[in-house]
Amino acid sequence: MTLDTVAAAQASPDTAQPFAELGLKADEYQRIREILGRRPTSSELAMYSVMWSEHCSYKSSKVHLRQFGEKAPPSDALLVGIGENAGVVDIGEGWAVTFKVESHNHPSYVEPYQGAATGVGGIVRDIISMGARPLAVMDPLRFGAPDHPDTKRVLPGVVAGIGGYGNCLGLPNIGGEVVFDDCYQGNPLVNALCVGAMKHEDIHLASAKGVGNKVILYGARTGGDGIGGVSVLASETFDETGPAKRPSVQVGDPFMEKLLIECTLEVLGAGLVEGIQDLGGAGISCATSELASNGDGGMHVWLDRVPLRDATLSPEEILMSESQERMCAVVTPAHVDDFLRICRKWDVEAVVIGEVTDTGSLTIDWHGEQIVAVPPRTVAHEGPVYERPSARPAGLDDLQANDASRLPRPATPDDLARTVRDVVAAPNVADKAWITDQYDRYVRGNTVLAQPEDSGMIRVDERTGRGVAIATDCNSRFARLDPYAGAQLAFAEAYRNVATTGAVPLAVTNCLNFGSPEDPEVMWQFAEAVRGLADACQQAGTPVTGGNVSFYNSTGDVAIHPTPVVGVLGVIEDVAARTPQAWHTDGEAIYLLGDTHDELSGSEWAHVIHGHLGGRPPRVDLHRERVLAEVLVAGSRDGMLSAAHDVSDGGVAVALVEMALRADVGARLWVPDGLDPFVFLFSESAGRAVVVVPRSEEQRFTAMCAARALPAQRIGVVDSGLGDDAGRPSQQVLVLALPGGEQITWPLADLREAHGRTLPGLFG
Amino acid sequence: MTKIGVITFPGSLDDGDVQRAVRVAGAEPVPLWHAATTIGEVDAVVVPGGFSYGDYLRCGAIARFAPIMADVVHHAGDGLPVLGICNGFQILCETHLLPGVLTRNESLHYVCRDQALTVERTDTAWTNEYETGDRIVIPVKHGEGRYVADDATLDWLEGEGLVVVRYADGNPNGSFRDIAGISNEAGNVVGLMPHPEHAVEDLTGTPGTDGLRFFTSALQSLVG
Amino acid sequence: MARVVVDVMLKPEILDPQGRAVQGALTRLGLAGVSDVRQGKRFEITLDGDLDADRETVLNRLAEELLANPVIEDFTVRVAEQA
Amino acid sequence: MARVVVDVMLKPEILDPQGRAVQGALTRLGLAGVSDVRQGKRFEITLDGDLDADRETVLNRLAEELLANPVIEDFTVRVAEQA
Ligand SMILES: Nc1ncnc2c1ncn2[C@@H]1O[C@H](COP(=O)(O)OP(=O)(O)O)[C@@H](O)[C@H]1O
Ligand SMILES: [Mg+2]
Repeated sequence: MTLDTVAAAQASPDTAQPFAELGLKADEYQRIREILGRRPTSSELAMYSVMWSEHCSYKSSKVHLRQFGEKAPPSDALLVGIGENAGVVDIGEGWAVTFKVESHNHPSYVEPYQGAATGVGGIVRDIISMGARPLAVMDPLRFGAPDHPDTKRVLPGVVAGIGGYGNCLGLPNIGGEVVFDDCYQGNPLVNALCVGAMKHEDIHLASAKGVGNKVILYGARTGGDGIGGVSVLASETFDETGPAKRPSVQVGDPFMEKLLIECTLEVLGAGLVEGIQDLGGAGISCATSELASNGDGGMHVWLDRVPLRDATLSPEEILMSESQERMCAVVTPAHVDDFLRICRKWDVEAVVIGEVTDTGSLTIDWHGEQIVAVPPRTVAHEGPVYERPSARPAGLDDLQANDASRLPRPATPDDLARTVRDVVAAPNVADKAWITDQYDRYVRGNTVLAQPEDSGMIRVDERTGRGVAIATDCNSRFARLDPYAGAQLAFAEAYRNVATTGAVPLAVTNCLNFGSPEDPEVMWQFAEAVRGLADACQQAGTPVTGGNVSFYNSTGDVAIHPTPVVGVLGVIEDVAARTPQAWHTDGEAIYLLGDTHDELSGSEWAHVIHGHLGGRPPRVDLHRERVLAEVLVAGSRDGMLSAAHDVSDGGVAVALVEMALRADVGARLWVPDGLDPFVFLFSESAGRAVVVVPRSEEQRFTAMCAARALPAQRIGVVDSGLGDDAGRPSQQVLVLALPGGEQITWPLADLREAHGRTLPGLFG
Repeated sequence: MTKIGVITFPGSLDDGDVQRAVRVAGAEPVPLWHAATTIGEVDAVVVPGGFSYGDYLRCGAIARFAPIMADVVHHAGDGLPVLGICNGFQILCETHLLPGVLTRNESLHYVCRDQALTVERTDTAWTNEYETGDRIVIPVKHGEGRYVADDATLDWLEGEGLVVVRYADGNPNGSFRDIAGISNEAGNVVGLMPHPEHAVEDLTGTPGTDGLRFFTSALQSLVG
Repeated sequence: MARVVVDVMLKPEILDPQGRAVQGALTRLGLAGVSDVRQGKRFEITLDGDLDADRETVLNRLAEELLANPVIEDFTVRVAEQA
Repeated sequence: MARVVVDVMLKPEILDPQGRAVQGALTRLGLAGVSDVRQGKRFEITLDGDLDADRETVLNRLAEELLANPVIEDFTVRVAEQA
């Protein structure tokens, strides 16, 4: 097979090249020719095509994402901002944490187990490459209809893959989301988040500095994974008998990744590394061009030194392979031997594949012949940028006009009682233990809170108890009704969840899952969501530190609901002060914090009971969210709260049931004055939480709320002895007194059955 | 101070947690590397949980041949207290220090949950601080924890009183006779699927500290 | 009674971490010259009565859809005994 | 070059939950009369050079000690090709 070298490219300017098959537009191809002053070699074409793809270049989203930087609130906490593999946040006492969420949606639809598994693997390597030890993972997931046969294929596979990889890697899974909606039927969303910690002085960046320094590729061998499209370079154009189309699915090896973590932390700890980069999308193309572009600007690579799993791979394929569990490090010549020795200790294959130069050029040789000579910035950072047309969706006015006020509401106490059971049993609200019990939440011994708590909480410093809490959220029905408000509500919910457990919200990551950016209506949704999130972060004082964009999520021509998943990270000085979800102690008072309005459009109730989506989502008040968070954090720190739970999907009804079920303790409840019982139970007004206050703290706590003008309504008392009053001896019950003097009694056993049996009933 | 060795294989995960539990119990943890040929100067050894060598062939099948295991087997014969937890239990079965084998959970799913156990044998090096019949709650987290042995072996285990802990309130994996952990006849070698090291602090892991006495028992047996 | 064996192996170009682990162990334990190991699944299926053409069609379809994942695996179906 | 196939199956008396699950699925998906399914492992081992008597001994030992667990599994070793 003939090798397409730089010399050959110069000599044959008119050779036709399959740029369109590789996803490049004619003008993009033309620009590459202008940059190089000649046609690209097939290897260069491979690199540009993959690095200029939407996924790697952010060409449609860049102009919008800028707002995250421009509107970023001043924050001392931000040590490394947007643009690196992951942002880094100061959490005090010399500790820094890094966290990020990424999507692996399409691979997980094709091969659920491996797609989800490699999604976890990829995000974990992002965290390692900052110099951090990974501490925990989370998995925000979205699937189609729960009873659809394809969901029965996809969901168990995705869950097994996330568990299979994360469990074997030894990272606790401390939270996530599981949402069902028809809009995800042909395009489930598998997002994965990882958080890691390090001391400030251990932060590492992806840059290749120091002329003469060596570039070491280490980890798994390179195979033909994830390069489906590139094979055209080898087969159609340059050699008809070339390799068959390679599979686009990658298989993960969590054991190798575990070795890679330990090995990487050991070489970093020994001070052997100048720059480091993980290999993810676009593999060696991405790692070498980014390292060079961020560093002294030049690099030379001997591509034939890359250890291969499959000797028939062409250089184009090697450049683009997305084989998992590989890393790249820049090491001074004096440290190479020590670096390789540590790799050997961990049974990790490592090879010097290149060298930092000052040529300003990334040059790559294949058996002595030059196949790439490009300015690395043009590959990594100066890709095309599009200002795509956007248009408010045509049907949006009608959708917003069709609000939930016209839906019939439960009228009698019996109807209300049944509706609570039905909502609690709805797949989106139901107990997720069938899924989360497949995840190790204890490994590493620092898990303070994990699912189903409002946020996952990890102790970072064993000596002082300093820790972090993380929550991810997004109600995409709200985002569909109003993407600006929907993104803000997603942020507000995650922010509130973190504060609910007692941590101070500090920083934000996001994974923006949308339809096709070439559809103006999707682009409008995207722009609105980004603007909403950036504004919210500015007002709440929490900067965005990083994230990920996933476009082209649709079933046929129908885009998914806009799904801007937001992750908020908070810090807690001593995890011993954390506020759990369960109430335990008889006589403690139950308060509802915040204002409850008649806000049922887009609610879980409208979705479950009426299959309805329309109207406007609940109002957002970020000032109120801040005050609420302050109260929740102060209440936790000063021992005024024994339990807390944020109010979101399914409203107060769901919050109360979950709190009661957690430790199987009942309560006596009443509807606050002036509120309609149905609205009290099912409204999804934002800015609210249910808290439990010990008797001795009630005065102090209510005074604190009053001083901050935060409404606090006493709505009940924890009571484990109600069963007898209700004629159900020895049973735990929730009893709700209605304004008319009637009351509703729910045995917790019934609620548990309703809440618990849904997922096992569906999946197994 | 009593020294308890904790082996790290490639793919061990709970080694750090066992070291913490050993410290909380008041002993000194000594990290041991799988490639070492001797365990050195330690008073007891824990083979921790995880996925040694990825557990790719069969749980524990490859770790069994690690150089250090020969020395562990040798000293176990001389009465060295050896505790295998989860993957460690699987490894001890593969080395034949303990009979039987751990197979895929009956549900075919990995399971992580807080699990009630009954302590049945309390004259071992690792359970002498419990009372017979104690009910404790510590977590299980495994995909292959279903204890399997032939009837003769099971009868023998029961007859000799070698079942150390049994699942209570539901069997998480389909283990024969609800067996969660067993010992050798001498009581110095114990293996169990649940993780006592994840129940030694109130704040983290399973609520409570029901697992701590596995580690304090070892101290007791070494002093006593 | 028919006995059918379905062998399912990862495609040659797909990473097989299990096979690699076994290869490493075999070599360490003294088997020289092991150049590759692939680990797959073997299903032994016992059927009542003969495997007629209809059932064979169903079986082949299910081998492809259920027992193997054609995205990453190859499979073979083989009638071991027919009685 | 020699290719050796080692098949490892659970002993007949050991319950095979995976096999049972597959049996249920095959039946649900329309294969009539499935009376039993067992799921085991298949190893394809490629060796450089011929499989001489010495290496065959080692291989048989490792099949028994490493690839199978004789407490619950049976195995067969079979040379597929020798070239
Ligand atoms: N939605 C977003 N919000 C903020 N930052 C983003 C977003 N999407 C991507 N980024 C940032 O852009 C950079 C490049 O992203 P990405 O290509 O996903 O990183 P990587 O190369 O590590 O996979 C990262 O720093 C990432 O945090
Ligand atoms: Mg990265």
